[in-house]
Amino acid sequence: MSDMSTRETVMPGTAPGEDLLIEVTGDGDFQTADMQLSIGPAHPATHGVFRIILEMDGERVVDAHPVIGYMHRGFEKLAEHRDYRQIMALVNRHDWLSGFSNEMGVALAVERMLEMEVPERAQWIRMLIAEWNRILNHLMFTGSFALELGAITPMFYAFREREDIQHMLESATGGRLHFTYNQVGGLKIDLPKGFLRRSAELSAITRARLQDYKDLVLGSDIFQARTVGIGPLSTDVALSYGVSGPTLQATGIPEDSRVTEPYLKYGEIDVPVPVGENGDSFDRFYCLLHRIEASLDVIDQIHDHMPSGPVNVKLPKQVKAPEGATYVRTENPLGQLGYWLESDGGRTPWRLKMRTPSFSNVAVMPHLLRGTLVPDAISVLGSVFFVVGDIDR
Amino acid sequence: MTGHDLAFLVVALVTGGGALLTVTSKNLVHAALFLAVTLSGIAGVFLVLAADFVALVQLVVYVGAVAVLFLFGLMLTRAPIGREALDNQNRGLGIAVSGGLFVVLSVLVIGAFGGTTAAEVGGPRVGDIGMVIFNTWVLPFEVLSMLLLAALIGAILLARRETGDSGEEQAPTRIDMGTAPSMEAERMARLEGGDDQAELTAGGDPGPAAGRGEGRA
Amino acid sequence: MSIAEMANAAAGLAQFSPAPSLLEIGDSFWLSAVLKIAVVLAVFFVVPLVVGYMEHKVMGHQQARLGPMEAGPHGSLQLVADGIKFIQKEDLIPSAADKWVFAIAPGVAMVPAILIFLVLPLGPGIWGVDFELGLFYALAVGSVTTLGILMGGWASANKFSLIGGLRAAAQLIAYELPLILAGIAVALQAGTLSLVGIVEAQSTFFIPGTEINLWYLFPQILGFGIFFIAAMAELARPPFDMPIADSELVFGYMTEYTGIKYAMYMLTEYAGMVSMSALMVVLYLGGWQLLPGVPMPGCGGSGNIFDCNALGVGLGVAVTLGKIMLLTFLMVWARTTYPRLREDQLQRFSWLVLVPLSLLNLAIIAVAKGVF
Amino acid sequence: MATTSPPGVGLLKGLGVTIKQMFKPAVTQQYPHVKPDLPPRTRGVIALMDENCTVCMLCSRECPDWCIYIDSHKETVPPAKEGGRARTRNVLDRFAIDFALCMYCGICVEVCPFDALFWSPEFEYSEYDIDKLLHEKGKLREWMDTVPPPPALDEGADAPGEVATAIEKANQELEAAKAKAAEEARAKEQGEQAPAAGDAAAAAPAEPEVKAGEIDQETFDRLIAEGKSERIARSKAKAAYVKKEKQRLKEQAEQQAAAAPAAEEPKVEAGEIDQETFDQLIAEGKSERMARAKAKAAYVKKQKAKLRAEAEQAGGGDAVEAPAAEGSGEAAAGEAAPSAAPRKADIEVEGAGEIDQETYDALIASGKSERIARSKAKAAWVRKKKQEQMDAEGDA
Repeated sequence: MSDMSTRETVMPGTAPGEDLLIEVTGDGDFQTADMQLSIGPAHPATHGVFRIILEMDGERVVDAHPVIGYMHRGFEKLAEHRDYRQIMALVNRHDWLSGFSNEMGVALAVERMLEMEVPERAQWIRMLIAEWNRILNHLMFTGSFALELGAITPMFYAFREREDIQHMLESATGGRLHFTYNQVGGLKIDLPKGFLRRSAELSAITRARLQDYKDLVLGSDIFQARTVGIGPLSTDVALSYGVSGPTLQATGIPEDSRVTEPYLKYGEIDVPVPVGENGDSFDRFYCLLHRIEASLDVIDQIHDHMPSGPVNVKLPKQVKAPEGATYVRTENPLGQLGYWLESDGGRTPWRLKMRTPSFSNVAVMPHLLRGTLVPDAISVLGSVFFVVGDIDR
Repeated sequence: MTGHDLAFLVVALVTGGGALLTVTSKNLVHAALFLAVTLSGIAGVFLVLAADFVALVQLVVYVGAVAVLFLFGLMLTRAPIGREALDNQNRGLGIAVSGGLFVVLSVLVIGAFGGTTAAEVGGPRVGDIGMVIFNTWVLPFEVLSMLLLAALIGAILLARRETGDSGEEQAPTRIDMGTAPSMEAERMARLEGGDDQAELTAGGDPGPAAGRGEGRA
Repeated sequence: MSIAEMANAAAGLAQFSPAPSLLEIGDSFWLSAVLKIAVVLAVFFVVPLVVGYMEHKVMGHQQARLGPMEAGPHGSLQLVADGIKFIQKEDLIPSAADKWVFAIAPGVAMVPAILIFLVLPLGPGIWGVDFELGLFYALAVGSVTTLGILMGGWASANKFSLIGGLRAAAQLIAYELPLILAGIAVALQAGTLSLVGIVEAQSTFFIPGTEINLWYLFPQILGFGIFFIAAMAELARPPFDMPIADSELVFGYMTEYTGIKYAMYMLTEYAGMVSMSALMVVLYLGGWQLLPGVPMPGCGGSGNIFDCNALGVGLGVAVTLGKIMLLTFLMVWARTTYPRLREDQLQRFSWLVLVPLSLLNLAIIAVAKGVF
Repeated sequence: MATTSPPGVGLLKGLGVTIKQMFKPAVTQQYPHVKPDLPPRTRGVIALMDENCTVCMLCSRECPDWCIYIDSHKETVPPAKEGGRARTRNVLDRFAIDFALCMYCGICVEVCPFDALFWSPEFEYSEYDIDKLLHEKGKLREWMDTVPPPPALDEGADAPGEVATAIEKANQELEAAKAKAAEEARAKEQGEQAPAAGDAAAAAPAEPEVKAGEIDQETFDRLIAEGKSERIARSKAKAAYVKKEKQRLKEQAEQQAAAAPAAEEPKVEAGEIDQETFDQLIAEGKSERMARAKAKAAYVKKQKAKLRAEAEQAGGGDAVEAPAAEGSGEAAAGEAAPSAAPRKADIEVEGAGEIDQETYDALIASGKSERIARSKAKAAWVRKKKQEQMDAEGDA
């Protein structure tokens, strides 16, 4: 077997001409060559076209190489050829689970450049819908993370809740995923009658049902066995990779743009920020689930503050951001979303750069995956929350 | 020729054919699978001879466990699996030894039981076996179980040591994929020293390492 | 436990006289053989479908949905429709696969699953064979299924399949031990390995000082728990479904299988649920007996559970099937509720918890048997 | 972080959750049997009220993925009064939305200034054939029946613009009516007759004049009787009114035409082909079908030009505007004639990296950022080069 001690394997790399050369040297008959396991681009655990190549020794992950770009759609370039109204319909599609928050970021950027006064009511409604959007997003990940660990039921419960919330949001915005409800200077149209009552009702219902997830998932001994201590992320590493959102909060720091750099009217209300301790899979999920509760708290406060009045300002026929640039950061469901908007005064942006939370969260993945087993790799993959469209844009 | 004889003939043919294919098959996994067929065939022979308890023991121990472990071992280790040619220079010696063994065993068995039919012998009842094991042969039985226990503990120990200090035993793995120098340095640091490794599993479950050992044992 | 006691207990196994099966037709060997095969196959193909339908519906309602509703009334023919679909599907064999092994693997997995049904007593007189070594036979034959799974996993030429196959094999080997140890405790108490004999023994196991009989569930509740968990692990049912963990291994050893071969694997899994549940019914739940201490209507006195008329036989079969449904319901319930464990956690659970507990259970039963 | 309950309790709680749910009603909607109850604002399908469409092309231009196709031609409407000017108006020939391309952003509905486009929550129009997702005018018009009335707004909302205006107007009218009633009452008091003041207010005479937005009462009543919603009935009645009005105008026009045949519109007989063009195209190797279509178009164009010239020579009133688009026959043939003159876009300019220093300096001086100035200056340079080249070619 001496001829087996050195072996070279060529595997297709991330780009043409960049094949990975894997050379394994070893002695002894039981030395096994590392195996490459390609999780994705079409794999049940990646919910999207995301690929991660695992180099494995048995079931242990030696190294991991995320391969992104399967869903690249050129959003940033497209945005340079769309006017601001069209951009609203465009940006709610890169992270399709946070459509409203995305549109809002662009609207805020343009408004900031125009130094436009947005009506109070519009700001509060934006917050209300953004929080519901956050809950929708987090419910989705609550279900999908449990599903990746093998529990099928939370997914269905999450969809039951999502269905109610989506129906409510549809009554106001007309959309279930791509709301396209924002416009520069406010919202397209005011809420329909009864929306706020339904919102208060759903807030109570969702809060009551959260206990089910705590009993079924968070408190389950098997769930804890699968997540506690898995893929721990330290605050330093998280910050150096630009990780944000629940993944960062799980490491123990209460960083949340709504609190640290309030936009809209977040400064006037109390936003609870749950934090974890070890930054492991369990803490990430813990933060996710408690962020739903925090959002419900915020929603209840918004109901108490909701003023009356107009929801938009009269716009010129063609909205043109004045020349200059601005950077707007918002706390998207998955973390910090930033839009760098540079305008030359025309009807389209000169440049719209997106800083998306999923990209940073995925970047830290190899660091977390080294040394784990395949099932733990799935636990990490499911708890570092990302949307593939948000990575690739 | 009775139905009994016919059944024996069929089972014997399957067994013999399986054995022949086991040694002639060029694919290791196929050979192991043919071995499983042979062992099942032997269970069939026992059944035909009305030794149902032994037949079932044959099935559970050899087919259910030994053959599976064979395959398990073949798939886990880097044995030449697949369509690689499998051949051996000691073919002649092998034929001679197995032929000799066959002759000796045949002579012994015919000498001991020649002339008696299966019906005359009758299958041993489970109760009888139990009586014999726990009365006459109780000492060898206990000694044997001690031996098995020792083997079990030894296997676990071996498996644990293999993964216990993997930092030293693991052969250096060099992966050239044109990554940035810093990444490369980080990787090398991780592979050479145990520090990063320790950090990765710090506070984590020490289980995976031990668990895998058990899985292999 | 002294050696003499063990010998006595073993001697108890020798007093065996097979009970007659109602499926015997006169003295004709071939006719009754055909009838038995027909009954066994009918049970093999129908009961797993009923269990599968139950799983669909229970899972549906536990997940706030309805489950299948279109094929047949309330979707009751869904699995039949699925079966027809599987037959129509193209039978794909991956080009790199070992075609021969790939093709026969599902059969190797399924045949033992059918063979187990031969010894399962479904009602008074309703069984294929009352085998002296029934329990041992069932466990021994069941272990061969591993081979079929391993073959399928290896022959698919797919990394996910191979890992799945290896996990399945490791899991089956690890859980064979607690399963057999728990079963042996029952055999020890009953004094026989015959499944019919064990049912009979439970009809004559009385609470000391009374005339009320008990099932072995009560003295061996620990053994029942061990057997139940080990059976779920052996069947790779969630939360022990690592061999087919879809989020990790796509579909484990079944990844490359399509059409009828895939259907055979699925049928094996459901038949396994039924046969394992039936074994538990026999070992711990008193077989076809209605309730502890309640004589069967349609049967002779409480002492004799074989002398039944048509009502008794029908009721007996219904009771057995009902108990099987109850146990499979528990398995489905666990499936909807729990995430899956990790392979090494499962192994540790087996070797560090279940095996010592089953040994403890065996010791308790042996001592109790010696004392009473 | 992990909860510190004794082992096994978490597992039992989980079992409790699922078993409790089992006895609660399921939330599944048996879709084809039970239709979902969608809110009125749902973006399901776009409906077209074609009577309202003025072919302003705003929707088509604003559509981010260009899935709206509009064809139209101009018609001259004879002067309403004798001696007035004849007007031209756009007539919608084709309005189609390709729902295979549509991304349901709603911009077209939002920008339509004449309330011709509406959202309907209807969603069941999937097809096996992607071509069938191209909904033409007729189909889009049918969706109008499914457009629900807009929902009432939240209590805290400002009233929408038109409602606010209407309320104001109503208040004014009410004031006027009150004043009038009071006056009449005073007058009638004097005449010793005292009918109720309210009656007088209510009995305001119906306006004899025809207004836009008027409805055809007959149609309205019929539709209401058929059980249609008031909104639909109203919209259809409006449409019916417009149609009737059109009919009336047309009849008027025909009468006038009969009275003065000289004023007839230049009309071209369809179906004939321009032989010259046809031969030429055939010689070029085009298919007969294509050639025929193009030749037809050429014929129509020629004839129109001729007629127009004649009309102009005759000096009869206003010149008829040339149709904006090429002949409809040519558009159907699917190929635009390549224009002979080089267009700016066609000119290739070498050395795209250079900048126009003059522009650059000017921009920097005006306080622009360097980045923007550079990019603008680049564009200016390219523009200049192109202009130069075009000039050069023109000279040649």
